[in-house]
Amino acid sequence: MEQKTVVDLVTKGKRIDERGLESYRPIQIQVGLIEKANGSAQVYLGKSKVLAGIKIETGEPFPDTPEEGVLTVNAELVPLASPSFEMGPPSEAAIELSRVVDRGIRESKAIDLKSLVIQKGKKVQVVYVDVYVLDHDGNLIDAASMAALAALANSKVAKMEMKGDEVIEKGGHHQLPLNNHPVAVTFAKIDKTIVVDPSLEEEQVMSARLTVTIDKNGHLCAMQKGGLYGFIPDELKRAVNLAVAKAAENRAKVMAAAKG
Amino acid sequence: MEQKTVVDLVTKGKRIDERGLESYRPIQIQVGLIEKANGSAQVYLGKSKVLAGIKIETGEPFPDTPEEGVLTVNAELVPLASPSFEMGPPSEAAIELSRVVDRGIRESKAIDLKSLVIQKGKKVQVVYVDVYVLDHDGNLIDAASMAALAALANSKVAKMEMKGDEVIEKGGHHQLPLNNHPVAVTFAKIDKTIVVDPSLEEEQVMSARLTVTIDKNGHLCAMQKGGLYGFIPDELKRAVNLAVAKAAENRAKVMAAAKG
Amino acid sequence: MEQKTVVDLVTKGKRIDERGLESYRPIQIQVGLIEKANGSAQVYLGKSKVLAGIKIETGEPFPDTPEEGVLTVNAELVPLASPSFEMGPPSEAAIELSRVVDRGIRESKAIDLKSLVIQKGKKVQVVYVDVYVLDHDGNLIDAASMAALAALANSKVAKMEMKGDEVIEKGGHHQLPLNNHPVAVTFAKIDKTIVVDPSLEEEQVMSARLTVTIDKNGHLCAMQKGGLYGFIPDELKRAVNLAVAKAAENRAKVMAAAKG
Amino acid sequence: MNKLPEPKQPEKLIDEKGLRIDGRRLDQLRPLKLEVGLLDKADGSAYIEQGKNKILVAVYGPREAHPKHIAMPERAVIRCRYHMAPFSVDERKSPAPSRREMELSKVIRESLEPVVLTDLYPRTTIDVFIEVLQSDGGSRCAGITAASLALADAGIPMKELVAACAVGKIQGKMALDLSDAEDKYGDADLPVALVPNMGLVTLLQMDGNLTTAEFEQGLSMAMEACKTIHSMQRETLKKKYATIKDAVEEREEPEIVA
Amino acid sequence: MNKLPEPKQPEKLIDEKGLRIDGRRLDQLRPLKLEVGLLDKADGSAYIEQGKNKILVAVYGPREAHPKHIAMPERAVIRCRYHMAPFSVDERKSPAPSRREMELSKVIRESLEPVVLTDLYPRTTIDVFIEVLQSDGGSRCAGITAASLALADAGIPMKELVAACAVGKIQGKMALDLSDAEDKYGDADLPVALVPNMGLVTLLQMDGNLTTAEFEQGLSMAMEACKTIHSMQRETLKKKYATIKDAVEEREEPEIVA
Amino acid sequence: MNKLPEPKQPEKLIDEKGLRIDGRRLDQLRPLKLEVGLLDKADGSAYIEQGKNKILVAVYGPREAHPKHIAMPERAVIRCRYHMAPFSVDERKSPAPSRREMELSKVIRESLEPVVLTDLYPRTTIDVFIEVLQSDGGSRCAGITAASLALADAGIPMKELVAACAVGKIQGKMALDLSDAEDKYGDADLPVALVPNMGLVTLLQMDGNLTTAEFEQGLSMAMEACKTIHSMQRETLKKKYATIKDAVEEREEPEIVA
Repeated sequence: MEQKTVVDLVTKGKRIDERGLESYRPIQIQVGLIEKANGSAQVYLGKSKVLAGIKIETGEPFPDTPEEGVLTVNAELVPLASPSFEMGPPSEAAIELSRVVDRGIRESKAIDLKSLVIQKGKKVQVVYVDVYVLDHDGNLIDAASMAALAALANSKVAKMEMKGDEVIEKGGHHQLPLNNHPVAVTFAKIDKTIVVDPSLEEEQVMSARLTVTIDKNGHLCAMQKGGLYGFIPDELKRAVNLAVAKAAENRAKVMAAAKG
Repeated sequence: MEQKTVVDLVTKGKRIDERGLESYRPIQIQVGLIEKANGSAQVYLGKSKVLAGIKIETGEPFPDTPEEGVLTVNAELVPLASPSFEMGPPSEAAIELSRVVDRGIRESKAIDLKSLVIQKGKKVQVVYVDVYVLDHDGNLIDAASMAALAALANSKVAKMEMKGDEVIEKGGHHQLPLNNHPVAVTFAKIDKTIVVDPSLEEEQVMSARLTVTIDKNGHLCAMQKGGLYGFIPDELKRAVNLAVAKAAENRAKVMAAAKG
Repeated sequence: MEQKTVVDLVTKGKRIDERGLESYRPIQIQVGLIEKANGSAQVYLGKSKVLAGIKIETGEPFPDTPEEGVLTVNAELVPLASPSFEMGPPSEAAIELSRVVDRGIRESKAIDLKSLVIQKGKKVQVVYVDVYVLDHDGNLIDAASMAALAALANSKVAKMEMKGDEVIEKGGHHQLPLNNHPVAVTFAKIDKTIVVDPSLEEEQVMSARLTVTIDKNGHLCAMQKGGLYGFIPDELKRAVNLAVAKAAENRAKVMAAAKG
Repeated sequence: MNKLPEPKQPEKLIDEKGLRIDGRRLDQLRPLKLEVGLLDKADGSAYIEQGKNKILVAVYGPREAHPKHIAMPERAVIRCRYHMAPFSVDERKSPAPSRREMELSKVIRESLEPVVLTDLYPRTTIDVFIEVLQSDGGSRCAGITAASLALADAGIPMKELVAACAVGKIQGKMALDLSDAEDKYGDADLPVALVPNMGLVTLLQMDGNLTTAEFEQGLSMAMEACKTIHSMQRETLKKKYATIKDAVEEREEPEIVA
Repeated sequence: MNKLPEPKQPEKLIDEKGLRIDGRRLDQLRPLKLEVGLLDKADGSAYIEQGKNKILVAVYGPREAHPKHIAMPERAVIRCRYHMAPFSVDERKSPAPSRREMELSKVIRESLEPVVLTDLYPRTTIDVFIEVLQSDGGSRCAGITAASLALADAGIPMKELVAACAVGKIQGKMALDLSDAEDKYGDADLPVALVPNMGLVTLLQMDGNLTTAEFEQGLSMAMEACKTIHSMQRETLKKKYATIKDAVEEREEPEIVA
Repeated sequence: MNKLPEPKQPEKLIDEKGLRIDGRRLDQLRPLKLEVGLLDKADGSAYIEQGKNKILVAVYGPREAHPKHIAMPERAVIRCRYHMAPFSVDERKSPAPSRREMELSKVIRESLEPVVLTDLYPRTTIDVFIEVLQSDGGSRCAGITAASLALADAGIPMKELVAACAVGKIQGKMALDLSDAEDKYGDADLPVALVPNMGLVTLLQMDGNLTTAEFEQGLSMAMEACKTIHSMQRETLKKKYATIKDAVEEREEPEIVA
């Protein structure tokens, strides 16, 4: 890869894979691949590939929120996905990825945590969102965000009730109710140009990164700037407005795929 | 040590310590050395030395087996025992050792886990088998397997009952009932020859290792192949049959020592 | 810093900062800086600076002491405080520091652990003493010991009671009762001379270190020898007697500051 | 504890016709699907579906050893990680490696070592990453089958492909390639890896209860199955190379024509 | 679970006069106190109080990279640790770094990088240690404000000081510099770091719910506040150097006279 | 929580005749057994039984430092690990090192350093591994006594052997070498290590409650006991060398005769 080429092209309004500056790579979404999960989805974003699996289990609420279920988002950058990923405890990048995906879901109130209570203060349902990166060709945040949303929209929950001290299944399942559909849109700043959905080659030359997560009402629910440089206010405002449009496009694809 | 010598001898049907190919080094077993343990045994296998201690404590069952007690086997390759053992979390070798010993005990149903329940789903007895390697001169699996069996056969359990919410001792002890007596027999492949009970010198030149654990009925209850090469089917069949005979001999020694 | 100078001066009965051999550096104590803590105190010992914060929370007793609350002392040598402190799990030095401070408080019975029980065997108050080193210019043990004592003397506890299964606040607070006021006094052996309250420069040339913790009755409640050399019995006896006097002086300062 | 009801214990594992709960005969493999070369970043990759097992394997290397002190002067070091995704099993698994995963990583590595020509690449590492996306009994064997394809896909010189398959005992009979439920309620499990032409068994583990005769029968069944799988592995690689050849030829033709 | 009663949810976050629970206007900063150079061992240090936040920052470096392999041949590596004391929050926090602390350490480092002339010190590290002694909403921003002073105090060449401040939404209105209670019961939080003269936003995070218009309003409010804080930072450094200059001149005068 | 009933609190720790629960006088040591050279792989080893303490010590070194960066250019680095077997105490102990074990490892190392001629072996490590197989009060002291024998057995040059013993206070009186129950229900514990001929105290810790007079009395009692133990240590080494010498001479005699 010629770093110089990527930058040169972008300054001319072009990209190395011939996309427009404001275009995403092709997005493919499959749901339900993991039968043992309550829900699952695999997203190809160009050659990036992310699998998200949802597990919903009985557990205990946090002591300070006895009337809410628990949402846990975790991301694994397994070394299978990239020569730059290493074995061992989660890296800074993996933690950032999981926390940005988490914020989108949590802050948009996509999951009604109150509906996950089985017995107040004692037993609740715990929703685990596990993001598994399988091939890293850039912009993992958007791929992970879409995979998580599709997997949640694909999830079924067993009906539970208390019988004495124990939680038992009533029999039957229902769709996990989703109140919102947050979608992350990520931008890279390359030289003085802003592009959407950076590929790995572009990430390697970008000076800064901005993620804007948009909910189904077109509101912002999460943002995250990354990278060793910054943005000027005009860039931020343009990015935010573009994010609203792009999120709507991508959300439509995700929700269509989730319905199957 | 001359690696070549060890191999040369073996190809001539001899061994560096003058044993036969199918002979064990001398086995010495002492039980009850650790008064604070429920049971204990020290095994010398040649110059290898392994101490096993049993602790039986009150704990909780696993959620998916509410009607069973808990068996936990752990092995420590403490750096006191060999210049090749390091401080820190358990190595791959320590984990393999503990898991092979564990499988022998668990799969032969040596301990009746159901008999360890104090109150179903709430309180059970937990049997900790801790294998402590003190001197590493080869074939730790067999030494550990015999030490664990002797220590279990040497173990006493306090009688427990529930009183309200609490577990209390009824007073008195009984022998931990053992339904089976699994014994591991390990082979090494050196050049094209199979020897039993490899010493450290032999382990350093072996191409592959095979452990066969035999229960008191002469049945197989665990196997584990190790090392960077493999076995042909005939070697495996011969080893399995030889293991049955060798296990019977060693079991007799262990159970005799355990009775005191 | 000239190591030789420090030693030379000491052998002449002088110190590099012009103190006497048996003199402490200036001690300044402020309490209550951390409003979110139950109690807090910051101690300057010369240029060494240590902050201690107390948190008192509801928790469970240890199974073997169902009728006692819990005392936990932790010390953090955060890398902000010295170029020699590193990130990561607590170092040997941090563990020793916390354990010596812990022993002083625990062995002098400064806190009546029995008074911390809310419901026997189920719910107790847990007293966390967190020692935070902010600037390391030597003799952290004495600075930490005084900071911990001042913070405890500054602590308020919410009144708690059981209501059914739950612990609730009755409303109101009271002063954490302190039965004793342990103070650590640390000596360094430099060449053949014993000095009190070693600075960092002195610690770097000392051959051994001795801490003597004295309670309010003038009794010893903890001792700790450190460093790669030793003490002769006469040195120990002199140090112990001097510690009684020095502890009384410092205790007066701490308790005066704690009252505000 | 679990979200979807776990499979209940079936009344019988073998019916009166001698068929198993999923309708298979005792000596029948589960449906098997193999693919190679599906990951972009890895030097080699393979994917296996065997029953409900879904396993992805990537190979990186030979590459510079990192950290350096693990390098060996006279050969490549193979490293292997068998790892399960948190959602791959009935009850969510912590992503931190368990003791079981560490043991399996070791024996899988030792099952692959005999065929890799490690002495061609001194001072390097060859990394084999096995990710179990869904687990269904026999995942270590499926992992080996796929790992050996991924090594081939990475162009690592090997004497031969390693194939693996487990045999078990259910209701007192030896049965090939146990599924999750059969493994859970069965009497023994015997995973085997074979280098068919060398006739070399490079993985062998066992737990449960077997007579020596049952062991011998099981070993033969497993070896036969490994040979079948071996053919499928070779077929998979052939198809891949044919596709590449076609692609290359297609692309090259115009040039030749021009 | 907690020792002292946590702040209860107030009935309203803004009263009929448009004032907040602590009496501030919507565009008003909390009381802010800045100090530099208070640690003896660190190469540079700073302290900030902003509301009840009490944060101490030390800078060490440029110094030899340790471990060596993290060094970069063409520039200094900035490392940053944002860490909370166990007693800094309502419920005691374990001293082991949490995932939140690890994320904030990353974004804070990335907010400082753009101003530090790292290429002057190849092969070294510059370590920024931020210790939150008491936390009260907006601690990451307060940490950045103090960190940039500590870098200046350490004599690290920078293009300009970075200033940071959060804006939030409470009761449907954008409000500057949220306190703990406002953060907890408010609707959104938007922390911003600004390099004022370059006009560069180097930290930007958001959580909650904002329209694009609210975002733009919030961004402007935050940038204005950053400029105010920037003046205070410069003032603080000036005072420090004046003090040093005075001290030096006082000491030097006799010599000159003599 | 425990398997076998723990020792109950005895009614009195000293009876009317001035004897302790195990029948000892106040100034009497528990039965003490010392052995050296019992491990095959270690460079030196020793075993001690003191009361119910059963402790094994191995010494490795001087050997190449690993990892290298811990080596010191002008002397050997002594490393020490005091570690308890999971079954060594009443309630099973996790094998991961506790904070107590880490502290004791440090003070034990510092008690041995003063006698070892570390400057003879620059750039190496000398590793002392103390494994407590059964613990019964005073295990750190027993560990030091054995460690110093193991160092001698490894042929590490030392100025002198270190001996160690604790003194405690029970029922208001100073008593030598407390057992578990005395330690648990007693009033103070004062472990001491002594280099007898140098008159140097190299380990000193204390917890409980002592007047300065009690401390001085206790220190004297401990030092006397250390001297006794020192003689036993020397005796043990002598016997060992005598045995070796005999063995050598026996073997050599025929040669000389021949």
